[in-house]
Amino acid sequence: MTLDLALQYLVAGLTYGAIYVVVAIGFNIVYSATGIINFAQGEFVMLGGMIAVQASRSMPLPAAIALAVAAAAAVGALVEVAFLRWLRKPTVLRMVVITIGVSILLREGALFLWGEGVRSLPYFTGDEVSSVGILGARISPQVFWVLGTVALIVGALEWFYRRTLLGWEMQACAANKDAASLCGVPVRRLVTLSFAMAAAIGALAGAVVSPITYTSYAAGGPLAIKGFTVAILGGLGNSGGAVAAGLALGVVESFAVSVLPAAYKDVVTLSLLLAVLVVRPSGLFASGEAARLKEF
Amino acid sequence: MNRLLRILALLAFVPVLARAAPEPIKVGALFSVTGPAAFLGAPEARTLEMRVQELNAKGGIAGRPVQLVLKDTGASPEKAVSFARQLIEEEKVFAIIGPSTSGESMAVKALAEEGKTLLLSAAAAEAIVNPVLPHVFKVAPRDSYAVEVLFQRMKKMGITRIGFLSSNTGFGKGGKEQVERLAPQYGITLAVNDVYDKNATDLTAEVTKLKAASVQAILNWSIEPAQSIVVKNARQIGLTVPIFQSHGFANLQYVKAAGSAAEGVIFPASRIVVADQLQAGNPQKPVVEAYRKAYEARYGEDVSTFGGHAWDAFGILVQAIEQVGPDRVKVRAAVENMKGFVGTAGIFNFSPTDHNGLDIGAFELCTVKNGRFAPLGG
Amino acid sequence: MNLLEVIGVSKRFGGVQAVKEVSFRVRKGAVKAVIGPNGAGKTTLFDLLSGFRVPDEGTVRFKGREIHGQAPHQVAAHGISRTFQNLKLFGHMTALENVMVGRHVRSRAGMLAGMLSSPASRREEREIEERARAEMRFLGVEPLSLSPAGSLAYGQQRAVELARALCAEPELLLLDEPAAGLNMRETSELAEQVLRIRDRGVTVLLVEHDMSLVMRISDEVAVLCFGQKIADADPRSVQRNPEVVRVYLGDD
Amino acid sequence: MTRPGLPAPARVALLAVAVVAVQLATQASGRGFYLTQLTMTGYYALVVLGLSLLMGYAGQISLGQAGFFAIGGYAAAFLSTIDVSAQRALPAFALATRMGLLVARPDLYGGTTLGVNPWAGLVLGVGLASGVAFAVGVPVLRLRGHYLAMATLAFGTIVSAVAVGTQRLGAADGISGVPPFPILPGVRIGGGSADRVANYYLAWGLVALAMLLLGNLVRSRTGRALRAIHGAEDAARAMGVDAARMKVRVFVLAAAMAAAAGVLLTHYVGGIGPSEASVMKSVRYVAMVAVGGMGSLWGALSAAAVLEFLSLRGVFGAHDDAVFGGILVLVMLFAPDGILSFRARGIVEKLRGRPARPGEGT
Repeated sequence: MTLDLALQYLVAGLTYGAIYVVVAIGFNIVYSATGIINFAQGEFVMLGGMIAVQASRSMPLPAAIALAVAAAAAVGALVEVAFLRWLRKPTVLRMVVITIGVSILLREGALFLWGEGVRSLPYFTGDEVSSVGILGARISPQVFWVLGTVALIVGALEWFYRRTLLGWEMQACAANKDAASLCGVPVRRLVTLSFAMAAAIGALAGAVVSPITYTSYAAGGPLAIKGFTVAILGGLGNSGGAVAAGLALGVVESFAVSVLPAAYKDVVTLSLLLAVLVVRPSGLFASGEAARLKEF
Repeated sequence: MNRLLRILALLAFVPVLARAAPEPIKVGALFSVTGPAAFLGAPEARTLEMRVQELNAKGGIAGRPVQLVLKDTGASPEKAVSFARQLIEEEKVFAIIGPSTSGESMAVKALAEEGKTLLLSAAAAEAIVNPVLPHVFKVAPRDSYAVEVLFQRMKKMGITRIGFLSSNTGFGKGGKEQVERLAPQYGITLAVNDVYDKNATDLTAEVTKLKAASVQAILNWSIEPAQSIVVKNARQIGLTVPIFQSHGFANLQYVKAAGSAAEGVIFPASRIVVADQLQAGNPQKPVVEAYRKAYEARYGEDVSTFGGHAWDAFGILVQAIEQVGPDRVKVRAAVENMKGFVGTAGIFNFSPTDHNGLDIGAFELCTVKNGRFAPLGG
Repeated sequence: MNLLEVIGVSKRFGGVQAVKEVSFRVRKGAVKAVIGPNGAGKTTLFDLLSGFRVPDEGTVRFKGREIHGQAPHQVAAHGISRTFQNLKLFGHMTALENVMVGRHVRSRAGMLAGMLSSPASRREEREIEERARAEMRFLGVEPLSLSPAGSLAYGQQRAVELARALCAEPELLLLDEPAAGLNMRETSELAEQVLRIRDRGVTVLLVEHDMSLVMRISDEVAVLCFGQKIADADPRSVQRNPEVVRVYLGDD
Repeated sequence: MTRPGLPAPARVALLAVAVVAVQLATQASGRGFYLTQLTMTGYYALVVLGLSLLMGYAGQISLGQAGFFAIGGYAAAFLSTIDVSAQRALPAFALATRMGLLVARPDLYGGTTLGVNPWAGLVLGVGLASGVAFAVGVPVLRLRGHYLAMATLAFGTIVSAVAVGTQRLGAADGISGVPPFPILPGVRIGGGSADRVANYYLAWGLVALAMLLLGNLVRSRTGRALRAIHGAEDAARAMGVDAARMKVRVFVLAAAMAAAAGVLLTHYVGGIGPSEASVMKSVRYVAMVAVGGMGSLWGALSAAAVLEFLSLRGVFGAHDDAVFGGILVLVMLFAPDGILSFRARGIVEKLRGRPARPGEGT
């Protein structure tokens, strides 16, 4: 395993990892605001890619991506308002099953609208073959767009939650909904906002990643499973943990491919998820006590 | 009195009416229009619907319209069996076209035989027609021909050490079995023989493994988007060795997806994909061009080899019925002995021992030149 | 003879010392109360006794056998039954079924016997139902037997929960703030019921705020403050204990 | 009796009458071929009944039921299609043949193969699934809510990934050519149209048996304990219910039922593919339990009978998954206790603005 090969595996792993991080962040945003796992998060990443590709046919790339992000945010908000907001004291089980149903409807809707074909945005810089050499490893420029976007998203979220009033309100809502509403925090609107934000972030990632991974109507499902594996590993609601866990999982998967047949890569990831769920449902980084007190 | 006469006249007239509206020939179809193999079944279903409408517009077969009973199996064998039984026992279809995948074809094979119903499978696996069952045929070329054409070219290019990747689908598995079986005969060693997941979104790690094994060429066998990803990732990490693909790559959609990375990729294809560049004398030219023009005009998307299977299956069935009339036993025998049927996948010469009817000539090596398919000369 | 002995039991949650070296005993056939201001550690103590929490130190002995650290269902098997401060009934099931579940620890029919509806299991079912109806009659709530527990009035739900606990024929009955939310009439009714339960030979340990109820039915009263026991005697002397007065009424 | 409505045996008699009536109706109307889909529906109903007990009564969600179905199915398919005639002479194999563990069978192409006796396949298949269910259940059932949902989803996906990734299990093509299962003299699971009526009665006979056993169980001490766990787990434990062990036992029972259905349906269909282990299949089973009503065996049975039959008839066409997704959402939104328990009383209360109390599941 020479240096350039190791670097190549590392970069590949970071690319996979970056995708998982964004999906996991989408889960965390919704989880911390509502206490449920939105199984349709993978579908928002797919929608981002599909809408962006459709829009890019009639407008410049940045505009198409912006449209995709806005449209997905609207769909995210609609899902919350139409399916979840008006439920009276719903059990977690009931809400989770609803999001599973919604993810199926979004996927079948995409099939109906765009067919089963595969599509992708053109490369933002260079094309399919161009690559940048670093210490012998060659990396497609699109990878930097992906890593850059994910870093931007994580940074923006940190700033949002730390620095803005709305961000604090969201955290208050996440910590204790009733207390927050007593202090005048518009809890219902914030929950809708959290769905819209999660959808928007997922869509942005879906668009940026599509040149590398292509998008098809069924791309959401496998992404969702990887996404919540990382969300659990990092500790539900703990986005910092998700970034670390996501990148780590990506790199582990990448190096695992150099050893065992790739088809079993998913079995490794899923067994890891099962193990963490059973041993430390609160994830590797969060404190066990904090998670147990959180009602679920 | 005259009321009685009028009734009698009416009665006399009815049988004539009955004859005037001929009873349709029911043709069943099992395609995986949705689900994991949608990119196989969807074009096949669209092609078959188009051909049936065209044929009925021209009066059907010997005056009798064709009624298509199409079922979407979603690539699951249990649905294929349930629908096959409906087609055979209820609808009593004259013949069944499909299924799209090998797994489903193996599941319904015995049913077709027991129900004495002609089955024209669109899947590639050898085991569908080997050992032979009287009523079971397949119109997709054998994987082994595609592999042999590739290995012959590799031998000519002096390549002996390749990295082989395949996806964990029926298509990938079919190719993998033939590659593993035929490689030794052509003195080719598989430095890497790896299977990746069909939902793979990035295969950089895979191709890095090939770089580490310093292979002389890459051979990939899959029909999902992964086949374009492999080509891109290989070129991105600076692998300049020649890349060979399966006949699944003969779909312009994936070439466009791979973009400039697809330049120079070598793959076996039925002549449908290079229709416009076939010499005038080539017998397949009119057939493939007719299919391409009709399909692209009607659906506005590139034609695919898999859609071609449905075109060929229906063509074989219609020709047989036209030859011997709508009699199950005679039509089966007609198909079994049909020679020289020009289809999109090649020229079919069936026989009681060969229910596939295609030979290695079905494939022609092609490559990609500035984004277009072109026959690989020399 | 002491039915229950609690010796030096402590429990800490992170920084909070909920219960600190508490020791007391409950005589067989007596009614013992544990009182104390909110946050005194009463409910934590109850959870320690009934197996929902494991003490950091100390031992709990029931009829001479150590039971601390055992799971709730094992504690129940020893003959200790309990009610809950915030009323944990099985909302979907009828009141009668709720009470019948109380009989679980005293019955044996397994999954297989249940599926085959064996004669033994059918006979046991009739016994369980009869026993449950008897307990509901004992508390005067039998007319409610077929209505869903979730739809009953608060007082009725309390009675059903008590009937459920009694249905297990416990030797020791733990009552977690049984009078919470009851009006005057219902509280005096409860007092009657507890005394009748004691007369049936059931030892009762209750945690309660309602001083009038405690004074009226308890043979002994222990007082907890910030997790520590500050008094343990008959009701009269506890009332006059200066330490207790200071804690409750504050220094004037 | 404590529960309104007829005792289990009486209801099962009604079911038996209905089963016979349906068969006679299809015969009279010349639609005997419906029995094929009805038979398959019967086996799938077994999975739904097991899940109804686990999810509806004990309140434990499982998104991995298709995984257990596939373990049973693949075990039966693998064992009944391997050909060990080459090792026939070896002492162990000779002994096994004498014991009837191995049976010779003509294959489709006139040759004879020596494969494992389907009864051994059934026992091994169900045993393996139960073992896996125990191993997975003990740790996983300590979880609740979406953690449990995700853990079972992960388990199901692992089974699917292994099925698709393993060459000996036919990878993506699955295993075909599974012989019929001679279960009684003259009656075999599988085979062609001649065996159709016998297969129908066999499948629905099993469903009736399951309804009887589960019907008794639900009304028994164990059934009450399960519903108590669903209602308030802590209270149930305080009443002496060993919740952890009870949940695992029901999880294993549901898995065994799913595996048995997997074995029998694989013999009936003559093969099994990785699609049987897919997440979407598990979601469909959950949808059918949800439609039937959480905690209603009869609701689950009717939902399974109707939805699975229509799906197998291809009535939903290319929108099969969309229909189940839509149903899942609608039921969970408007009738969380299932359509059947959405009785007039529930509607009246909704109109009067008071929240409908959770309907009492039968």
